[in-house]
Amino acid sequence: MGKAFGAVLIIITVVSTAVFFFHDFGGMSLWLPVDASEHGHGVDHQLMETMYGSGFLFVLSQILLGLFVWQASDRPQGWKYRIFPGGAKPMVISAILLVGIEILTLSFVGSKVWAGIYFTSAKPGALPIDVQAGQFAFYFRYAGVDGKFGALHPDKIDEGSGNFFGLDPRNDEAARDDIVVATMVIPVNREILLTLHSKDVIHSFYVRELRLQQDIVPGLMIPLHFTATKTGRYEIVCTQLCGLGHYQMKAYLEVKTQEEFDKWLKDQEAAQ
Amino acid sequence: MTTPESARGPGMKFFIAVWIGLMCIVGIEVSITFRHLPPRELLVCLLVLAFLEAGIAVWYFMHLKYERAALAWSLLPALVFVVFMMDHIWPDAFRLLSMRLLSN
Amino acid sequence: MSEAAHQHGEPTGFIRKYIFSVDHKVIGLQYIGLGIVAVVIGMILSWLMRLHLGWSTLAIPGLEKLSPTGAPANVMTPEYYLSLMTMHGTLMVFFVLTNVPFAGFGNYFLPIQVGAPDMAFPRMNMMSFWVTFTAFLVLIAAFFVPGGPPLSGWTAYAPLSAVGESSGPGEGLGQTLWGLSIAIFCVAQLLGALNFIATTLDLRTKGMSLARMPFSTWAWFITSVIGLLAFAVLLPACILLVLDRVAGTSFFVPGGLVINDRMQPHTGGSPLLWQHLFWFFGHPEVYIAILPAIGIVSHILPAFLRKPLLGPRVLIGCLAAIGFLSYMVWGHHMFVSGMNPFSAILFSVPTLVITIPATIATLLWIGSVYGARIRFSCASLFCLGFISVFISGGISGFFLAQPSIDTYLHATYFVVAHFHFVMGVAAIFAMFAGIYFWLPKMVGRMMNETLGKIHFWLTFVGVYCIFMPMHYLGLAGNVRRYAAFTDDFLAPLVPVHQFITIAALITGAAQFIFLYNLVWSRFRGPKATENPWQATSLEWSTTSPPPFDNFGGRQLVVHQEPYLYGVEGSAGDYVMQTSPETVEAH
Amino acid sequence: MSDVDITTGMGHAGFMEESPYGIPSGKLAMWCFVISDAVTFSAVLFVYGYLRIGSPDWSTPFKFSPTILNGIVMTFILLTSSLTMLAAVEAAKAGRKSAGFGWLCATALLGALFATLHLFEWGRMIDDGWRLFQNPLGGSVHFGAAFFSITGLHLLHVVGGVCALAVIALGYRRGGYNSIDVEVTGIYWHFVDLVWMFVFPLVYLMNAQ
Repeated sequence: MGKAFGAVLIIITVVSTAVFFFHDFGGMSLWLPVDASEHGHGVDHQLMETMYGSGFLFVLSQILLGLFVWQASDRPQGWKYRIFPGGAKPMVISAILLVGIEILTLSFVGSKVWAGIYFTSAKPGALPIDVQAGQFAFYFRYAGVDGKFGALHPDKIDEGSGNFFGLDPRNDEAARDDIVVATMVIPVNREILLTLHSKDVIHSFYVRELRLQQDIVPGLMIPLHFTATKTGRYEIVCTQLCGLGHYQMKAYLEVKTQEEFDKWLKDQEAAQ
Repeated sequence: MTTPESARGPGMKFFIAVWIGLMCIVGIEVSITFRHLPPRELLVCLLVLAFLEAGIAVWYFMHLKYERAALAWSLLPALVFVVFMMDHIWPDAFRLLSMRLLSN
Repeated sequence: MSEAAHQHGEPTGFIRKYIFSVDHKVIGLQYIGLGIVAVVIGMILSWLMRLHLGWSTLAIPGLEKLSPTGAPANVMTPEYYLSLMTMHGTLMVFFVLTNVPFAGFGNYFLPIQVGAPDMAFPRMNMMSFWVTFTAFLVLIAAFFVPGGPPLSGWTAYAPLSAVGESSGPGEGLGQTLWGLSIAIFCVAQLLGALNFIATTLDLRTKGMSLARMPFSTWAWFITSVIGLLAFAVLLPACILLVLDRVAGTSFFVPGGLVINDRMQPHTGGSPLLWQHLFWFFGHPEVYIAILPAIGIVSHILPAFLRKPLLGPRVLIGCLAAIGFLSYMVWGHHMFVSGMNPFSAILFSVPTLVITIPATIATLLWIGSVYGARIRFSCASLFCLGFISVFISGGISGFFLAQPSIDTYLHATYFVVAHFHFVMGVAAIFAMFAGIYFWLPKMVGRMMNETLGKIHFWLTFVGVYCIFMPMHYLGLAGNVRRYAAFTDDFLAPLVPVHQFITIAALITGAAQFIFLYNLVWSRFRGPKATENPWQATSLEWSTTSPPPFDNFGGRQLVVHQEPYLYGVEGSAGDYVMQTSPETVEAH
Repeated sequence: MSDVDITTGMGHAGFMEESPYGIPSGKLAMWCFVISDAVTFSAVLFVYGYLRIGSPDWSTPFKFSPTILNGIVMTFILLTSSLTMLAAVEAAKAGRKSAGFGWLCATALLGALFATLHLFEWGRMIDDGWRLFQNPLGGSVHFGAAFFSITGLHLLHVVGGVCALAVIALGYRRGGYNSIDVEVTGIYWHFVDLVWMFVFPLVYLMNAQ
C-alpha cells in the first residue's frame, strides 16, 4: 500500500508540474496570454519567480512525502523507528530560512510591482476615459472636443434612450460633446487614465492581457491607469459576481496606433 | 460554596468611592462636550475618558483586579488585539471622502 | 448560570436520549449527522453545477421538479446556477467544514480526551446544536421560497445582497433567509466556543496538564478561541445586512444606484464596509475549518506511524501562531476590491508570514513519516492524503498572498483551486480520517477496510483530477462564478471543464461507497474492541462506545505524554496516557 | 462524584487538574462571552465611525436639554445599578440572603427604569421624525441607522440583563442559585454598564449641538 501511495503521489506531482511546463495543447493554451501592458512584465516576472520558488517547494515536499511513505511500506515486523536526523530543529530552521527568504524577497519585489501600478497616479498627459459598469455591460466615455466630462445624474440614466451615464446635455454644456461607446478604443503606448464607477452593484474590470483587475464599486470613483504596448483586440470581462448575467458581461478593448485612434476619435466626434 | 480568592474584595465603601469617581468622569465628559472643541479633539478626549472609565469598571466593578493576573493577561490582550486589527478599516473610510461619486 | 455537568442521571426516554440529549456524545453525532446531510446536499449541488459548466445546454432530468423557474425544461438557467453555487458554498463552509471537524468531533472527543464526564455546560451544548439546526432549516428554506435561493455567493457582497429583488431573482426572501440563517449560526458557534473553552480549561482530569493534551484537543481549543472572536463580528454584520434589506437602512448601500431602471432609495453606505466585516470573520473562518483538521490528522497519524510526531510543542505553537495571524490578513481577499492600495501591502506581509508556521507543520509531518513502519489503514491513508493536498493547496497561497499577482489571478479558477484544496479537500480528508479512526469508538463497530481503501484511492486521485486543472484554468484567466463560458478566450477552455466535470462525477459517486460503508458498518461491521488501533489517548481507555458518563464512574488519572508509541510498554509498543508505568526515552 | 458540582473548579482537588484561572467555569464562560460581546459592540461602533467619517453631512442634533440631560440621568441610573449589583454580590458572598435578594431586585428595577427612559427617548426621536432610514434635518440618513441600531443592541442587552437578574434573584432566594451565580450575573451587568460608557460619549456627546 505504501509503495502504491508513494508511486501515485510522485506520478501526480510529475504530471501536475509537467502541465505547467507544456501548457500548450493543440490551440488550447493553459497559460497567461501575451502581455500587452507596460507594467505587465513586472507582474509576469513576479509570477514566474513565485512559480519557481513555490514549485520547488511543492515538488520537493510531495516527493519527499512519497519517498518516505514508499520506504515505510516494507519494513520488517518489530521495526524500531528512526527519528529524522536532527529531530524537529532542522525542519523549523529550514522552514524559517527557506520560506522566510522566499517571502521576504517576494514581498519586497512584489510590493514594488504593486506600488508601480496602484500607488502612482497618472502623468498629466494621460488620456482620461470614464467607465460606467452596470448589469450587464460596460460603457466608455471620452471627454470630446472640449476635454471636459459632463456631470453624472443617476436619476437621468435611461437605457432605452441610450443615456447610460445619466448625462444632462440640455443643461450641461460639458456633457453635450461627450462620446459614449460600448467598445473601448485606446491608442498604443499612451497612458490611459480610467475612472471606474458602477451604476448598480459591484463589477470588476479585468483585462488579462493588461494584467489588470480592479473592482468597480458603486458609490466610488476609482482611478486606474495603464499603458498598452501592443495593438490588438482584447476582452474586458467582469470578474465580480454581479447577478444573473455576470458570465455574459463583457466589452472589447481595441488598442490602435495613434493615427488610427485619432481617426476613430474624429469619426466619433463627427457622429456626436 | 464560597470562592476564597474573589472573596477578598475591598468592601462597599471603596466601591462607592469608585462610583463617585466614575460619575465625575461622566461630568467631565459632558462639560468638555459643551466647550465646543473641534470634533477630532473632542473625540480623542471622550475616547480617553471612556477607556479610563471602562478600565476602572473592568478592574474594580467586574473584579478583574481580584482574580489571578493570568485571567486579565488572557482576556485583555485578545480584545485589544482584535480591536487594534479592526482599525485597518479606517483608511477606506477616509478614502470615501475623496472618492465618493459626485452625484451623491 | 453555572450548570453542573452530570448532576443529572442518564435519561431513559427516547427524546431525552437521542433528540434533546445533553450528552456530548449524542450531540457530537448529531453535528456529524447534520454535516453529512449538508455535505450530501452540497455535493449534489456541485454535481449539478459541474454538469452545467461542462455542457451548459444539458437537460438534467428531474431538475425542473426542484425548481420550475430555475430550470425550465430541465435546463439550468444562469441565475439558478448562481443560486446553487451560493448554497453549495454556504452549506459547505458553515454546515460541513465548521460543523464536522470542530463542533462534531470536538463535541464527541474533547471531553473524553481530557477525561471529563461531559462538557462544562451540557444544556448549553444541546442548545448550540439545536440553534445550528435551526440555522440549517432556515437556510434550506431558501430553496422553497419565491425567487429561490440567493445568488450573491457565500460572501454575499453588498449591494447585490442588500438591495432586494430588483437586483436579481433569489435576492428577495431567499437572501434575507440567508442573512438570518448565518446570524443564527453565529449565535450557536459562540455558545459552542464558550463551552469548548470552559471544558478544556476546567474539566481536565488529574494529571492531564495542558502539555499532555492531545493535538486534537489543542486544535479544538485554539479554534474555539478564534471562533469566539470571529463569529462575534459576523453576527452584527449579518444583522446590519438584514436591516439594509428589510428596514431600509443603508449601511452597505451607497446612493444613486439604478437597478433595473429603478432608482434605489438608499444613500450614503459603503459596500467595502460589508467586505471588511465579512472577511474580518471570513479569514479566521478558514482556520476554524482547517485547524481542527490539522489537529485530527496530527492526532491520528502517530498511531499508525507507531512513533511520536517530531516537535509536538512546535506543532502546537504553529497552530497558535496560525490562529493569531488569522486576524491580521483578512484584507488579502480584498486586494482588488477598491480597498486602499497601501493596506494591500499591510495585509500581504502577514499573509506570507502565515506560510512559515504552515510550512513548519507540514515539514514536521513529513519528517515524522521518515523512518516509520506505517500501518496502512483507511485512517492513515487519509492522513497521508491530507498532507499531500494540504501542501498542494498551501503552495498556491504564495501566489494569492501577493497583491501584484493577485491582480491577475483574483477571481479566477486559481482561487477556486486554492481554497478547495487547502480548506475543502484537506478538511474533508481529515473528516474521513476521523470517521475511519473514531467510528469504532463512536458506534462500537469497525469499518470495512476494503471498501474504505477503494474509497480512498478514488477520492485521492479524483480530487487531484478535479482541482489541479483549475490551477491551469486560473493561469489562463478563467473567471470563476461564470454560469457558462461564452467569452472568446474562455470557449476553448471548455474541454478542461468537461474533464473536471467527469472527474467530479466519479469522485462524487465514490463518496456513496463511503456512505454505504458507514451504514453497513454501523449495523454489520465487526465488533470493535476497546482499543482497536492500539492508540494511547484517553478515548481508548473506555469501552466502545463509551458509557453515558464516558468512563463508567471511574475517574482517570493521566500519567503520560499523549503519544508514546514505539516504546517498550506492558501492552505492546505503546504506553497509554493512563498507564502509571515509567517509560524510557527512545 | 455525581453530587459534586464539578464546574465550580472547587471541592475536587483530588480528581481534577486545577483550572489555570482558579475560577468557576460559569465565571470563565461569562468572561469569554463578555470579550466576544465586546468585539460585537466594537464592530457596530466601527461601522458607525466608518459611516460617519464617510458622511460629510453628518447631523449633530442633540441639545443639552432634553437629550443630553436625559442621557446623564440614564448614565447615573445605570452606574448606580452597578453599585447595587456590587452590593448584591457582597451580600451573597457573605451569605446574607435577603439582603442579596433585595439588592438584586434593586438592580433589576434600576435596569428597567433605564430601559423605560431609553424608550421614552426613542419615542421622542421617532416623534421628531427620526427613523432608521430617515433624517428629519436633511443630513446623512446614517444617523438614525447608527443611533437606533447601537442603542437598540445595548437596550436588548439591558432588557436581557433585567430578565436574567429577575430569574437569578428569585432562584437565589429559593436556593436554586448560589453566590457564584450572582457574581457571574454581576459580571454581565457591569459589562452592560461598560458598553454604555462608550455609547454615551460616542453616540450622544459626539452628536451634541
